[in-house]
Amino acid sequence: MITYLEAIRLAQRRALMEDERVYIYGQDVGAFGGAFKATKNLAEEFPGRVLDAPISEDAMVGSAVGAAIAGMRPIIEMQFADFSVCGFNQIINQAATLHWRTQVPCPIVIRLPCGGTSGSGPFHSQSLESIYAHYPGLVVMTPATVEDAYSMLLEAVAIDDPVIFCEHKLLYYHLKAPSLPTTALPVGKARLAREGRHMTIVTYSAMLHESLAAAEELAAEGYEIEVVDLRSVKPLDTDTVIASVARTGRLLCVGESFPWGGVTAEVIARVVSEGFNLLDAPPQRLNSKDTPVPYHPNLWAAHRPTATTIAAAARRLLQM
Amino acid sequence: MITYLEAIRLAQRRALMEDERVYIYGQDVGAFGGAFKATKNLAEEFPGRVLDAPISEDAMVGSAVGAAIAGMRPIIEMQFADFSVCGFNQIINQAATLHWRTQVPCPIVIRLPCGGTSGSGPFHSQSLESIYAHYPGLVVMTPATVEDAYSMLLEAVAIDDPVIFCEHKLLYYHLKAPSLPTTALPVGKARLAREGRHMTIVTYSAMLHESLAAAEELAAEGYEIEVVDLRSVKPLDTDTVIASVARTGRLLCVGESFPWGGVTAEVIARVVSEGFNLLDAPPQRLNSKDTPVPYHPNLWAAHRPTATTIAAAARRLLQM
Amino acid sequence: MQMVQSAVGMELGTGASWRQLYATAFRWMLLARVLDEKFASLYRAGKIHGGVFLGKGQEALSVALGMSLRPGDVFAPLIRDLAGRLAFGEPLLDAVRNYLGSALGPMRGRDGNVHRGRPREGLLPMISHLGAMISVVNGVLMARRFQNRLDGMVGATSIGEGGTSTGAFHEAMNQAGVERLPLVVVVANNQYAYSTPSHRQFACAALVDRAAAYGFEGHTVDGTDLGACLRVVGEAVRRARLGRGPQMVVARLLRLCGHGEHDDASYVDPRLKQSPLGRDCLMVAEATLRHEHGVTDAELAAWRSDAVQQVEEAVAQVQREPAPDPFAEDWCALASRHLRDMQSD
Amino acid sequence: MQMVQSAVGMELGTGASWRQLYATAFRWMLLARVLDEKFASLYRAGKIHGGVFLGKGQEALSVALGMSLRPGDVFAPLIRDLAGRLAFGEPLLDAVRNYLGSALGPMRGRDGNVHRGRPREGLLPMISHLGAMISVVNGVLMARRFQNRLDGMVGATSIGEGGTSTGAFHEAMNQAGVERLPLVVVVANNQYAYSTPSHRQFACAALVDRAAAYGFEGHTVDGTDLGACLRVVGEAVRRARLGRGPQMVVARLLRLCGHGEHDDASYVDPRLKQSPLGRDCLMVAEATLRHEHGVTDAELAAWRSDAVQQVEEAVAQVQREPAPDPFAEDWCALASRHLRDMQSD
Ligand SMILES: Cc1ncc(C[n+]2csc(CCOP(=O)(O)OP(=O)(O)O)c2C)c(N)n1
Ligand SMILES: Cc1ncc(C[n+]2csc(CCOP(=O)(O)OP(=O)(O)O)c2C)c(N)n1
Ligand SMILES: [Mg+2]
Ligand SMILES: [Mg+2]
Repeated sequence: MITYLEAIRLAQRRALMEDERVYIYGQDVGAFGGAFKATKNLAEEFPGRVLDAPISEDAMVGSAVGAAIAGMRPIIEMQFADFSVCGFNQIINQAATLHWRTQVPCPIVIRLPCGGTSGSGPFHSQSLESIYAHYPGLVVMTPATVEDAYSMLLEAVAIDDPVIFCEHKLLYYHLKAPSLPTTALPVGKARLAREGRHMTIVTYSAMLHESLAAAEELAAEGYEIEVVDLRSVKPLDTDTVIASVARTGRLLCVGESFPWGGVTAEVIARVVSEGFNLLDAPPQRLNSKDTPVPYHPNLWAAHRPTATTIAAAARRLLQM
Repeated sequence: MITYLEAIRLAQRRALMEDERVYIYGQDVGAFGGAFKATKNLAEEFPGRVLDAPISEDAMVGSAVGAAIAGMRPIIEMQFADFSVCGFNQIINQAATLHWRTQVPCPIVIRLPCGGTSGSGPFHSQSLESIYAHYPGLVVMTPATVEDAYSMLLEAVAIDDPVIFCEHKLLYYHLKAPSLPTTALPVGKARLAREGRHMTIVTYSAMLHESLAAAEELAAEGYEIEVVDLRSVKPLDTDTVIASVARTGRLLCVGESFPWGGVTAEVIARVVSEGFNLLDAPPQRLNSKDTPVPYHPNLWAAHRPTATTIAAAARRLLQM
Repeated sequence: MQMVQSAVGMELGTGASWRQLYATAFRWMLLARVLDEKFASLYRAGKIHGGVFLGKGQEALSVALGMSLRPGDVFAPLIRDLAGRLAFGEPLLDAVRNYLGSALGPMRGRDGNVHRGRPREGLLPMISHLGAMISVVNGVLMARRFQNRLDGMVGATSIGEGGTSTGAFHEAMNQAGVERLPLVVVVANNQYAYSTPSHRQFACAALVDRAAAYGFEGHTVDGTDLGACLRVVGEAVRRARLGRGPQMVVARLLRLCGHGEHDDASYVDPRLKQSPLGRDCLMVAEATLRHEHGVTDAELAAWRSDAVQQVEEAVAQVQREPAPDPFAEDWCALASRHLRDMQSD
Repeated sequence: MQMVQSAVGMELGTGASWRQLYATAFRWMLLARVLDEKFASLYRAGKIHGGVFLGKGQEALSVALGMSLRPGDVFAPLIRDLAGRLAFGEPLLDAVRNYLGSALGPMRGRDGNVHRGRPREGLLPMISHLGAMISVVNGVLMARRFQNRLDGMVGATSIGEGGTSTGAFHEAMNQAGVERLPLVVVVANNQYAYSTPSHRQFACAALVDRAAAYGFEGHTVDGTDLGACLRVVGEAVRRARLGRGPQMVVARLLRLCGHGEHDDASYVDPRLKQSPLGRDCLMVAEATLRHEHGVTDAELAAWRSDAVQQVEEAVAQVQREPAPDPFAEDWCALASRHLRDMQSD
């Protein structure tokens, strides 16, 4: 069985193998193999192409942009997504604007170990997809499955734009698949993760699994819930979402990032402006709470949406 | 007549005068009076309390947090909003989390000269309210009038939380009022800037004036457009917005920041989830385009919403 | 917070004897070591969520800083500063509560492990982003200057050699230089930042060269030698207090544990472990106490059992304390409750 | 881009005469000055939107860097580098088009004034955030190392003394030291960052002290003296090229204009203006040419009228060029057109 983490490692390995323009740069990614072991053995297998960086997120990203200009395809590992904000300026102002300003593409991948895990606290738990997706010039991927972690990372390396690759730490070890995928949906296409006819849940990343569990729970109550996995939040596949809402008439959006703005607001705003008449009830959403991510497991479990709270929100919506 | 900029200067002057805990820190704010002259003469009038900072946005904000802990009420001027991202980590992780983590309040004001002006280009034109509002623990104010610039800045200094104070550069010199306000709506309350019954436009900051101009244009065509000025985007006064939509049945949200996520998505998501049945037509929105802000006046004028494009969007919505 | 009478209160050569100072420092180190070991075993037993980060091998340096500070000073410790925190006056219970997530802890379960402090009492709680605390200390000092209360006061903070690569470090050091603040920055060059060796971290001949670049006075010290740490750090703090401007101390030492308790630190060069850098400062100090200060086995055993008892009592107490209750939370990050932003979540 | 034969192609003492080198440098300086003055007058006439940022007083330093570089090198100039850009080979038309927002300019009207470059040809377009370009240069050099094309190549960039206070500056300098890149960083200490005097910007005795803190070789130079700039900057570039690691040059000079043309710079201390720092490098160089190299009035007049003619022609041409057409824009920031994100706007 291949884990989500191993899929990420293997995608990087394949990218290094097949494309000599690829290199990996990040804190402790070399001999050590990275804080989460996503680059384990790669430094040994690809000498000189997997480099330890100083604790300098700004310079890490800046240098990746320079290397991309000079024809490379860097993969930058942030030790935790939360630390990427120390390189924020280089990401949003340098990398994201380069192609639009100069016509020179900026093919870099920034890997962010994202999302909450029990006991990680306010600074090792953040979900930043909503922040990066706001900026023109960035592609923001949020794989929820082992297969997507693999194929989307390969596509992230292949495309000519800066990609923010949001890996969910909670999925690293526990999510498993029997083998690597041989085919994949292209980036930009959402996926029907479960079919149904009473309601659509739109979600992504770790929240896909909470949503599927909620759908399972509701199935026992006779409700067929359709679940859409966005896969990437920018671009956001509005068509697939609207097609699903056309079938079900009800929409619940679930995300793990903070509640103001972000993916769930964007999805709802698009659906209502383009598919208003398809809706039989007010679209609803569920995000984490409007505080930093708490440390204690009890608080953490209440801070983010879970199968239980998603199912509860879905039940309310089904009654509307 | 008092300009928007002068109102900001006078509010700071009054804060310095009335509260010895207040000081101002930012690049060139001292003897020079700031890049936009928002602190003109204040260094002279309040010796030692208006300090030039090195080009170190991270340290500027970090030190403000420390000073707030020690009982001061710092006002930090960013030379342009765009440079605040160099202090991003301190704003969102240090300032915004302090009170929630420790129960010690963090009363700092960060003044951001925001928004597009002709010829300013991608790095001196950004509107960052949507980014900061995403983060728990921050208050984000977006005054659109001379009166609000004055009274909200005073309130920003008075409240016990970090405030991102988004001043629109386009309003600095051209927006004028006969006198300073003596009363004010509290922060957190939106304002009916114009009454109407055919449609609600929800907006804020410089876009208020474009929206009012559009409403004027449509009045000539017989439409009465209600315009809501949000004043602060976090907190966001959903009640006032929904009350207006209840009267008009139609909603158009207008903002100047980038189109993915942000204020317009948040407003629409709230209105549809809580006031779905009040709507007679799909809510619509208008933002800037999904590219960096262009330099050339022709491009810039097409990048952001204007009275013309707002009126066009409103006409489409009125037909729906 | 009951602040202990700190080392500088009994300044070197003035009043309290060197032996007494050294012994006091040693006892804080010992308490820190015992508590750290307790955290490690609680972690292995699955009783602590998230990570555990120890100060093993860095106690001498840390305690020297903590003991040089006084009530009224401000201190922003980092991950390996248990000894310094205790010496500065942080209640042992704070540490235990924060690791176990007690609702009664200083962060009430909202933040954990080394992310704790009491800002009102001069102990600043670190955020994780390295380098970010230094400018916060600057800000406290700037505030005291505005308030005419800066005289005789010091701000202190620790950082690892890896943390010196951050932009935040640079901006804050430069700011302290420009403002000529009484700031003391102690850099623990423990040869690694997580797994990254120093030659991948910086390229200057010696980190202390950076002091001059910021207008700081620079000092170096052998971090395995408690006596040297007390003298050098004490002197740096004294100079800052006297108005000689910001001070930077760089200590040479080795982290004698993993980055966190999940890490076996197998990447550490064995030659470093066997070198003088690899000495355990606690054992070195113990030997000094025995041989130079005539401390007996019985005294040492008593100190140790006192430390063990304090730790066991605290842990036993905290384990009975309530966990934070999510239903009692009002989930509002603002101090201004009336500005909370209502929205469906 | 037609790259000019640069100074280092005719390395000091090898081949081309010093006189020839000096005269060539002077002519680029003169061209830059004439063009800058043209921009200032276009600005006053309301023909340029946004700001105009001149290099007046900094031409000697800038040209020395531009002339020390070769095709194949990479250069990230900053706001006051018109002379260096021209010497490096940036077409004069690029500058004019970018200021006037011509659709045919290197940034097609999307970005303006000093924010221009040709990344594929080694000229990196600055973003506004100070300090941010240095690590980008590092990245180009790292790429060339991966590609085995680093030998004999140099990366160069400029910054003001104010820009050295940014975290980005520090991280990138440190990175260049760790990677031992052939990077040359030229710091123009022109005494002010906008209105802020150096004593509010940094506290080290001399900025060049920072070189050692990053593992750079450090150099200082009188930025008003073209000969000194050519020698010192040329030597730094030569060392980087030879593999001696990163180099930092700090020049003393004064900005002889406002921060931008909107600024009358009334905050500049008159004593500084009257001091040797306040000399106009162009006039100093002209005097040297006259007195040491026997250049005649007629030659000087011919050079000037050549410069004026080039500038007038370029401006006349660009003023007839089309402005960017918003309706022809597809408003997509991505290179991967198929990934554009459709949404109502
Ligand atoms: C800005 C930032 N980037 C990355 C990290 C992740 N991180 C935590 S500790 C650490 C290593 C720190 O090394 P050093 O500063 O030498 O301290 P030591 O652990 O050796 O005491 C890293 C990379 C962080 N905390 N902050
Ligand atoms: C990170 C950042 N903060 C603020 C600014 C605004 N700003 C533009 S130029 C300038 C002064 C620069 O001074 P210096 O680096 O000395 O260069 P000089 O103008 O003197 O050539 C400032 C503060 C900026 N560009 N970037
Ligand atoms: Mg270390
Ligand atoms: Mg300067």
